[in-house]
This record gives sequence, structure tokens and C-alpha cells, in this order.
Amino acid sequence: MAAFLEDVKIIENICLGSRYYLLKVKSEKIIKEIKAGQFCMIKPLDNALILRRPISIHNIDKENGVLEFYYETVGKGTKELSTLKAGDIINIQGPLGEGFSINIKDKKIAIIGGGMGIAPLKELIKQVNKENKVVFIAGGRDKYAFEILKNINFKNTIVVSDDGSIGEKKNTVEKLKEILEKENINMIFTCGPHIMMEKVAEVAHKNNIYCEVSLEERMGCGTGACMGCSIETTKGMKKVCKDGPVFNSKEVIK
Amino acid sequence: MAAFLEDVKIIENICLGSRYYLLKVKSEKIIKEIKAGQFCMIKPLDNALILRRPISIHNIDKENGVLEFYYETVGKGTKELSTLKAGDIINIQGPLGEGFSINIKDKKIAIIGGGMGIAPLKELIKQVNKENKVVFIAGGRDKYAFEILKNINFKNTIVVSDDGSIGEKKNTVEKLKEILEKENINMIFTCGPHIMMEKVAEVAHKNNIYCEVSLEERMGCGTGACMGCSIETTKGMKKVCKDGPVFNSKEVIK
Amino acid sequence: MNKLKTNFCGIDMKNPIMTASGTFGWGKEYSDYFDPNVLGAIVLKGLTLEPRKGNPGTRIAETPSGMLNSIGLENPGFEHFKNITMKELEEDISTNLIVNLNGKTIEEYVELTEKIDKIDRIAGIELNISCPNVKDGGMAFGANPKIAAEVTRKVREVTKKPLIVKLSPNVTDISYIAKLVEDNGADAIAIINTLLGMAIDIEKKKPVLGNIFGGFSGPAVKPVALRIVYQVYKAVNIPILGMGGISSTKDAIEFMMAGASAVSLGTSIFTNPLLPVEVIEGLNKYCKEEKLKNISDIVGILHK
Amino acid sequence: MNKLKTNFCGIDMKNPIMTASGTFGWGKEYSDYFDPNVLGAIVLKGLTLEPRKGNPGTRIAETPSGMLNSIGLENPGFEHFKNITMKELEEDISTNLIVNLNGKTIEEYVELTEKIDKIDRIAGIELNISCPNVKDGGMAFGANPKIAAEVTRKVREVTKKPLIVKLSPNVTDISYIAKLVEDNGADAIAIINTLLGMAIDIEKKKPVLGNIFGGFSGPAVKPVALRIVYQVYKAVNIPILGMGGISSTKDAIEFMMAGASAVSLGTSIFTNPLLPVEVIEGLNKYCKEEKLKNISDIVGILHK
Ligand SMILES: Cc1cc2nc3c(=O)[nH]c(=O)nc-3n(C[C@H](O)[C@H](O)[C@H](O)COP(=O)(O)OP(=O)(O)OC[C@H]3O[C@@H](n4cnc5c(N)ncnc54)[C@H](O)[C@@H]3O)c2cc1C
Ligand SMILES: Cc1cc2nc3c(=O)[nH]c(=O)nc-3n(C[C@H](O)[C@H](O)[C@H](O)COP(=O)(O)OP(=O)(O)OC[C@H]3O[C@@H](n4cnc5c(N)ncnc54)[C@H](O)[C@@H]3O)c2cc1C
Ligand SMILES: Cc1cc2nc3c(=O)[nH]c(=O)nc-3n(C[C@H](O)[C@H](O)[C@H](O)COP(=O)(O)O)c2cc1C
Ligand SMILES: Cc1cc2nc3c(=O)[nH]c(=O)nc-3n(C[C@H](O)[C@H](O)[C@H](O)COP(=O)(O)O)c2cc1C
Ligand code: FES
Ligand code: FES
Repeated sequence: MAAFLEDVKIIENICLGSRYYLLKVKSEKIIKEIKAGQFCMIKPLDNALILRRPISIHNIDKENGVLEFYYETVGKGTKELSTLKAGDIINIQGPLGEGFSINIKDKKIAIIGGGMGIAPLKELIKQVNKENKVVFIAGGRDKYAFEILKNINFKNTIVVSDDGSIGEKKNTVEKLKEILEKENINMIFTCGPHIMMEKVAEVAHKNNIYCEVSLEERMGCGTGACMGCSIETTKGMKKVCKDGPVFNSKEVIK
Repeated sequence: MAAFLEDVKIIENICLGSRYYLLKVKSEKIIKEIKAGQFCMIKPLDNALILRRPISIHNIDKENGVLEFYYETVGKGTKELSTLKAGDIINIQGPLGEGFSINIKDKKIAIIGGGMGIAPLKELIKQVNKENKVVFIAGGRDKYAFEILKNINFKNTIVVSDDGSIGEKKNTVEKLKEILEKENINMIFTCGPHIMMEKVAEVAHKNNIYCEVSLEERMGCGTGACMGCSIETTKGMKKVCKDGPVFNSKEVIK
Repeated sequence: MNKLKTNFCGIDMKNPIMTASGTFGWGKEYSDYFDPNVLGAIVLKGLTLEPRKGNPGTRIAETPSGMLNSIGLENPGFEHFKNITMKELEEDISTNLIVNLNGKTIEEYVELTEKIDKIDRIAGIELNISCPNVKDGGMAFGANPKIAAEVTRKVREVTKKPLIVKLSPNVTDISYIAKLVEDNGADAIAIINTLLGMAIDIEKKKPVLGNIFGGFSGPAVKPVALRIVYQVYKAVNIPILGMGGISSTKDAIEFMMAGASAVSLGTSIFTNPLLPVEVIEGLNKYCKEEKLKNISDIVGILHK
Repeated sequence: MNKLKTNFCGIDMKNPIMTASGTFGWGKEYSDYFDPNVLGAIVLKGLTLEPRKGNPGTRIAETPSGMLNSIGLENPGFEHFKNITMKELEEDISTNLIVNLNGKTIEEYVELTEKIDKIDRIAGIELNISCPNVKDGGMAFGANPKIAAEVTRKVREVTKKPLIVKLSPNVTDISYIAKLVEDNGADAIAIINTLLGMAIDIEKKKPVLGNIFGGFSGPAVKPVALRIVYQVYKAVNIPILGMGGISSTKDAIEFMMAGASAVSLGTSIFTNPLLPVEVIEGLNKYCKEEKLKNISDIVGILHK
């Protein structure tokens, strides 16, 4: 597996409502290698921002040579990114890290995304959907957080929200438990707030289901060089940027 | 005299060849107050560049509400400026400093500009040309440095260059001396490399001609607050940004 | 009710926002952009007994997110200050005025303090023992714990005005010096003065600044300034005037959370002349949103 | 002819470009982007006798043109280093390897040095007495002139390998410490390690970093680093390994003009992983343009 630095041209960078954006860029090198669950480090243009921003790959459109990223504006870097327009050039580094286990067959899979955790799941669903049976539980803070589901365009999606304003009024973990009561799930993939992933993993472990979680840490290098994103695992200190961001839940939770 | 902070829209930002640019912006506030020889401080967009860049007013087009600046790319700030396009917004502060003495009549005036020192002279010529007799001596490093003369569009312009590749083969000071032999000049205005202005002032002093020079110093504030641009004058310490940039040559040279 | 009202070591201020000495001239240079009387206090440019021309050569250099200055305390001296500057200030300025006081020797510090003490209109003294741009006095005083203590004590003896001692960040153990300065009579600590830095012109193969080294300030130094405010808050019981790279309301809040009771805005005023107004408005908004009784509720909250 | 060829305190290097410890992992993390063997030397991540997990909580924060880290010397310890890391390095790496050596006590420094001394493949030792992120040893050693001298002397006694002592910028008088370290047997001085800084999360009302303070690096610190290189060059006769915010060829030249015989690239590799290649090419071009015999012609030129 190789990684690259690539100047990519922005094809589209649209606001999906509120603070949520969908970014499409033309890629030649990174697109050849990147896989579901991996991420890129995007260089902000403002030179006062010296660290690259880690953003997961949302969709790999090999046919058109287009990479898609789904992001939320939270600070200076993502805010700057949201001001860029079609034609602008950004420098991205990737693919980075280890993604989801996608070489699987004939499994019943639950994929659970909370908020921005939905970002890496489109590509994952695309990859595993054909040869497995997938149910996708999506939770979010407000209606805008669900706009991305149109882009994911996956029929077996269950939408839940805490206040019931959209979809069912429950959280993703409750929904997962409900499904487990009725169905036999063999694998769980999840990405979202850490507390949510912990609870999902707990359910998975209790039910003896193999589970992968995608973690987030502040990053310096993205290559395993700076030890900035290290976490303790059952297999010793691991780097979220290199050994993850996707981990077997048993290694990193409880 | 008031000064403002104004977000102005770029109307045009064109390369005149090599490193020389002509910038036009739409202004409502600053345009009402600014005068020949004054300058503005332009805020770079890159947040790593915290100091504003002093740039002289080149032309005040009150009819169209347009301010013109003539600049050369030398470092990060001016390079960034050169990448901006029509429609982009920049924040400028001005008018700053004391400009040239333009309320004069019936004088014979020599205006001498070297290189980027030509920048403030278009507006100056416009102001004093009607009621005085003006000769403009323009010197420059290469042919691109003279492209700006088209924009100045002043018939009584004498072009000189060291190597004679454009105009007469002499420097501005030699040309000035030549003119002084033939004509009776009452006033001299000059802007350009410090060494050139020193020599012009020397000639002026020797011939008892009133002379104004426009100085350059690195600036922090542009308002007289930081003492970054102080110089010794015959009248004590003065600030180029507030008491200048234009000074009576007798106060600041020799 | 004004939620920004602050009493800083005896100085009643409508808000805890001041200007940093040397970045706001003699108080009126920014009047075209905003009314300086909106400030809690104005800290004036460094003053010395005798007039000073400052340092020769280039005095300003930009660095990534920061700047260097080697002004060298250019100022017209006490007599001019008293007879002319103060008169001009009295015409337009109603808010608190704080003098930034400098000397080449302890005796000079004391003498100037005695003179300043007699000017009623001056609300307080910022004792600068940390200027990196002068040969004598300045940083050499602030970096030496014994001298820092001595100059504080001797100045304290000759003035009842609030005494804010401004310390240098260019030291191994600032908490120790701050504590000594407190023990010797300071009413507050101002931190930080500039770091010592340098810029090089590779074309000329020379330092950019005429004085070789310069004082380093601006957003770049904020992490060092915050750390020092945090450390000194733990070490002393007198209030802290925090500064060093503040360029937004958020930054001002960070300094207050670390332990500053008031903050000074400096270099970033050059970048954004409206910064003081924005920060005052920003803090007001913050108090409302966070339902604070007074902005002082957040001072040192990081330590709780 | 290679105009970048450098002998740095006994280490033959094809160019004076190294990596800064802790920013280039264990030598191979950037191999996707360029061949690490183009470097004059690779300085590895800080090593300790026993494995260390490093500090808990958030370890990275961005600041204007800079960053803070509080890694806390996470490393697998000497045994793993010798048996596994070195084997992996030997497979692909042909350029010089320099160990960044750390201890909690003087005895630990000495013991680890004795062990490193036996590994032929290690070209030199960077003695880190300036890590701000560990409780024992680290900066506390480097900031105390006596201990700095003692640890240098004792380590010197047990190794003949080139000994580069890395100093902390968080001190009042670095020249004094550098001189002492020279007198006690150092072959070179590495400056600067990180400044001590802090970042605050105003929403959480907590420091951003788990360890509260962190090491401050990146372009923001360059003015301080240049000043220190300039000062130390005046104070010592041994060569200087300069670092702190280098992000371009121009920056590298600035450090060399101030007095550094070689430079380390650190934080800016995160921003631009191709930086080392660009700087090596840039220096080559510079030598040609300026018609230098060797890049060393500009070392310390500011002092001439
Ligand atoms: C592996 C990975 C994949 C990610 N994928 C996505 C994605 O697909 N879409 C998306 O919107 N966000 C994603 N994030 C979070 C995203 O990196 C942050 O929201 C972003 O870096 C914030 O940058 P900022 O400049 O806007 O915020 P600021 O707060 O200004 O950033 C300051 C610093 O903190 C870091 N930082 C701030 N928040 C986070 C965070 N939550 N995680 C990691 N670093 C942070 C920044 O990278 C930067 O170094 C991912 C994070 C990781 C680690
Ligand atoms: C009153 C005044 C009027 C000016 N008018 C013009 C003009 O009309 N057109 C034009 O092209 N240039 C003009 N200059 C020069 C112009 O300010 C500099 O070329 C510009 O600031 C360089 O910025 P930079 O970021 O490209 O260079 P950098 O070298 O990256 O700048 C670094 C720092 O040095 C300062 N600096 C660098 N060169 C100069 C300089 N020659 N004079 C003052 N500060 C400098 C910058 O402002 C900045 O703070 C004027 C200067 C002054 C003082
Ligand atoms: C141009 C300039 C001049 C300064 N002059 C003085 C001074 O005369 N006395 C003083 O105590 N501090 C002086 N300082 C330091 C500032 O008051 C302040 O401590 C420092 O700049 C850090 O704050 P900042 O980063 O917000 O500017 C000066 C700073 C600058 C930039
Ligand atoms: C993430 C990180 C980890 C570091 N770890 C070490 C270390 O283990 N040992 C050491 O001596 N210096 C360490 N440093 C300091 C660097 O080697 C260097 O001295 C400093 O960062 C200044 O250079 P720079 O601004 O180019 O990064 C570390 C720096 C960073 C950013
Ligand atoms: S971000 Fe540097 S090791 Fe992971
Ligand atoms: S630039 Fe600040 S006084 Fe002139």
C-alpha cells in the first residue's frame, strides 16, 4: 500500500444544510489505492494552520475519478475548506491508515453511524452490500445531519433521532438492540461519537458479535511518526492514524 | 482628516508584465478622503501574515469610485495579492500619512520617479498638472517597469534607463541636471530608491529648489502608534507613516 | 448592568480590556477607528526620564503569525510627557491612563516613579523591567530575581499608585520572580513582555533588525503567554494582567480562564484596528450567553 | 561534486539535513513520500531504557503557525529498539542514524548510553536534556546548569560516539549552559528543543492537552530558535545542530547563517512531507547560484 501527496481540483463543494458539506475532488493517484475506512489529511490554505486535517473517505467514484468527502465545519480548517469553490486546488495526503474489513461474504451486517460518523460509511456499505446482507442505522443531531443519506442512497437505512423529529424516536444503540432481538447479526461496523461506539461495542461483545469501530484522535503527522494519536490497546500502544482508525472493538474498548 | 477600515471589492488586478501589477478596487469611504502621496495598509488574507502592507495610492478615480494601486511582487504579501481576482474582497486601511503639497500654482515642477517610486506619481501629476508646468522623469530597471506609463498617460514624460534599452541612456538624476541647465524648475517631487532620492535632493538643495521626497520604512501600525517607522529629522524624531511618507527633503536628507 | 466592570488592583475599569504598551502609542493614534475611551484602561508607550531616540536601523520584522520589534523605547522623556502629552490626553481621554515606566538604573526607576506619582490623572504604573530592546535596565533587570525584587521594593516606597510589574518571559523560572515581586510590594503582575527573537535577511546576509535581536510578539507567542499566566496564577495572590498574542474574544477568554483578571491587546491591533471594540463586545456577549454575573467569574477557572 | 557534504562533529553526512527527533518516528514512516536515505542523518524518536506509554489524554494542539505536543516520550524501550527496531532499520536504511537519548536519572542516561555505545550502526547520540513533557529528567535537567554539566560529563565518559547535547530554550541564559556543556565534553549542541506552551479549550474550560503544558514547535518559534543559535554560536566552539520551525530552504539558510552547521527539520514535515527533499534540492541550487565551494561557507556568516 502506497500513500501520496496530491494536488487535487475541487469539482464541487456544496452545503447540505447547516454546517454539513459534501466535497468532491478529482484524483488520479490516491483514488487508485484508497479503501473504505481510510482517510486523507487535507492541507488548509491558510499558512497559520500548519496541521493537516484528517477527513475520512466518503465515497470512491472510480469511474469518474472522483473522491467524495463529507464534513462538518467545526473550526478554522473546516470553515476555510467550506469557502473553497469548484476549480480551487487543495493538497491532500493519503490514503492513510487501516480501513474496515471489507473482504467478507454472506454475513448479516449492522452498520451504525452517528452524526459525522456517517462519513466513512457510504463507501463501506457500497463494498459490503453486494455479498452480504446489510442494515444501516443512522443517528443524527438535526434534520440537516440526515441530508447526506440522499447521497448514500441505501434502501435498508433506518433513521433514528433522540427527539423523534426524524425517523424513529430512539438512539442508535437502542435500535441495534431491537434488531438483535429479531435478527441474527454476524458483524457490526460503527463510527460516531466515542460514547456511542462504546455502547455499540458493549452490545456486540455481550452478543459475541465481531465489531469494528472507527476512532478519532487529534493528529500531527497521519503517518505514525509523531505518536500524537496513540491509544492503549490490548496489543499495546497503537496509532489511530496508522494502525487504525478502524480497530477490532475488543482491542480498544473495555 | 479621517481614516477608515474598508472592505473593498477588487475590480481588476492585472499583471503589467514581470512582477508589476495594477490593482483596482471599489471604495466608498477611503476614496472620499485620500490624497496624492498618501497610502493604504492592505491586510493579507493569509493569517500567518499579521502585518498590513503599505501601498501608495496610484490613482483616485472619483467618478467611478475606484482606487488604483500599482505594486510589485517582492514577498509573501504582495505575491498573495497578485493571486487575487476580480470579485475578491480585501480589507484596506487608509488614507494614511501626509501626502505631497498639491495646492500649488504657476510653478515649474519636475517629478522624478524611479522603479516602484512611480506608484504615487500618477495622482500627483493629475493634481498639479493643470495649474503648473510639469515634467515627469521616469526611470526603471526593465521594460516592464515602464508599462505603467501607459496608465499614467502623461505626455510630458521622459523615460530614461541605465542601459538605454528604453528611452534615453542615463539615470534620472543626470536627466534632472540636464533639464535644470535649460529650464527654471521651482519644485521637485521625487519617489524611488533612497539613494536616488538622496541624489535628487542634493541637486535640489544645490540649486535652491524646494523638494519633497516620499520615504519608505517597514511599518507595524501605519498610525503613529508603534514607533516602528521613526526616522531622525531636523525637527526631531518623525514617523514616516504619520508625519510622512512625504517630507520636505531638507528635513530628512543631509 | 455592566458585566465587564472590573477593579484591577485598585483601578476601577468599565471593562478588563487594556492596550499593550508600545502598540497604542500615546493613546490617540487609533481615534479614527474607535473611541479609545471604550477601553478599561490605556497603557501608554514606554516612558523614560530623558528623551530617547530609540534604536537605529530597521525596527520591525514580520515572522510567521508574529512580529519582531526593536524600537528601543523611543519616547519624548518625562518633561515633554508631563507638559505636552498629558495635556493632549486630558483633552480627549476620560478612561484610565497607565504609564509604562522604564529606567536604566534603579535610581532612574525611582526618580521617574516619584514624578509620575504626582500626576493625579495617572491611574497606575506598569513597571517595565522586561524590555528586550535596551542595553541597560530592561530585560536584564527583569531576568535577575534579586534586581527585580529590589527595583520593585524601591519603587513601591515612593508611590501609592497601583503598581503593576511587567515581567519577561525569557527566564527559566518566572513563578519564582513573580513571587519575589509580589513579596516586594507589587499590586499586580503583567505578563508577558516580548520573547527575545531574531530575523535574518539571507540576501543581505545580515540580521533584519538594526539591533540584531528584537521583541517577539503577536499570535505566534500566545501558547507561551498562556502557559506563563497559568504558572504565575498558581504562584501569586495578586491579580494578573495577561497579554501576548491576543487576537480575538476567544483568546481573551483563554487568558482569563488561565488566570488573568484583565488583558492587554497589542500587536493584533495592527492587524485589526477594531480589535479592542470587538473584544469588548465579544466579552459582553459571552457573559450573556454563559449567564455570568461578571466576567471575573471565569478568571482562573482552569485551576478550579 | 557534492557541495552539501558535511562532517558534523565527526559524522560524515552527504548533506547537513537531519530530521528532528519525534517528528520522524523510527525512520521509515515517510518512506511512501521519499527515500529517507537522501537525508544526511535521521534522528530517531526519543528513546528510554524502559518502554514508556507516554502521556494520557490529548497530545496534540494546533496554535497560530505552530503546534503543541505532549507525547511524553512514548517509545518501546531499549530492548525492543535493539532487537526489533534496529533490525528493521538495517534492512532499508543506509544513511546515518542518531539516537535521541533520554533518562529519568543521571544513572539512567549513563546506562542507556553504555548500551547504545555498543551498537555500531548508530552514528551519534543526541542527548535530550530538554524534554518538557516528562516529570523527571528532561527539561528539569537541561534548565539546571549544574545537572546539565554533570549528565554531559558522565555520559561522555562512557561513549566515544559523537555526543550532541540538546538544550532547552526555556532558560534565562542558554549561552552559559551551552558553554558548560561544551566544557564537559559535548561534541555539538542541538538547539532548540520545544518551548513550553499551553492551549485552552474554552468550551470545556480545560487545557487542551492531557498534560496541561506541551512542547511548542513549528514556524511560530523560528525567531526564538534563530536568536538562540546566534547566541550559542558566539558562546561555543563546537558545531551547532539548528532547528525550530524550519519550513523552507530559506529558513534552513537562515539557521546556517546564524551559526548552525547542520539543521533538523521537524514539525513542518507534517505540513509538507516532501520538505526534506525540497530543502536538499534547494540548498544544492543555492550553492550553485551563490557559487559556494561548500554549503559550510555560509555557516555563521552573520558573525563575520
Ligand atoms: C481519522 C479521522 C477521520 C475523520 N473524518 C472526518 C470526516 O469525514 N468528516 C468530518 O467532518 N470530520 C472528520 N474528522 C474530524 C475532523 O478531522 C475535524 O473535525 C477537523 O480536523 C477539525 O478541524 P478544524 O480546523 O475545523 O477545527 P479546529 O478546532 O480549528 O482544529 C484544531 C486542531 O484540532 C484538530 N481537531 C479538531 N477537532 C478534531 C476531531 N474531532 N478529530 C480530530 N482532530 C480534530 C484539527 O485537526 C486541528 O489540528 C475525522 C477525524 C479523524 C481523526
Ligand atoms: C509608504 C509606503 C508606500 C509604499 N507604496 C508601494 C507601492 O505603491 N507599490 C509597491 O509595490 N510597494 C510599495 N511600498 C513597498 C511595499 O510596502 C512592500 O513592497 C511590501 O510591503 C512588501 O510586502 P511583501 O509581503 O510582499 O514582502 P515581505 O518581504 O514578505 O514582507 C515582510 C515585511 O516587510 C515589510 N516590507 C518588505 N519590503 C518593504 C518595503 N520595501 N517597504 C516597506 N515595508 C516592506 C512588509 O510590509 C512586511 O511587513 C510602499 C512602502 C511604504 C512604506
Ligand atoms: C512595537 C511594540 C512596542 C512595544 N513597546 C513596549 C514598551 O514600550 N513597553 C513595554 O512594556 N512593552 C512593550 N511592548 C510589548 C507589549 O506591550 C506586549 O507585552 C507584547 O507585545 C505582547 O503582547 P502582544 O503579542 O499582544 O503584542 C511592545 C510591543 C510591540 C509590538
Ligand atoms: C510531536 C513531537 C515530538 C517530539 N519528540 C521529541 C523527542 O522525543 N526528543 C527530542 O529531543 N525532541 C522532540 N521533539 C522536539 C523536536 O525534535 C524539535 O526540537 C522541535 O520540535 C523544534 O523543531 P521544529 O519546530 O522544526 O519541530 C518533538 C517535537 C514534536 C513536534
Ligand atoms: S498522527 Fe502522528 S502518529 Fe498518528
Ligand atoms: S508604522 Fe507604527 S509608527 Fe509608523
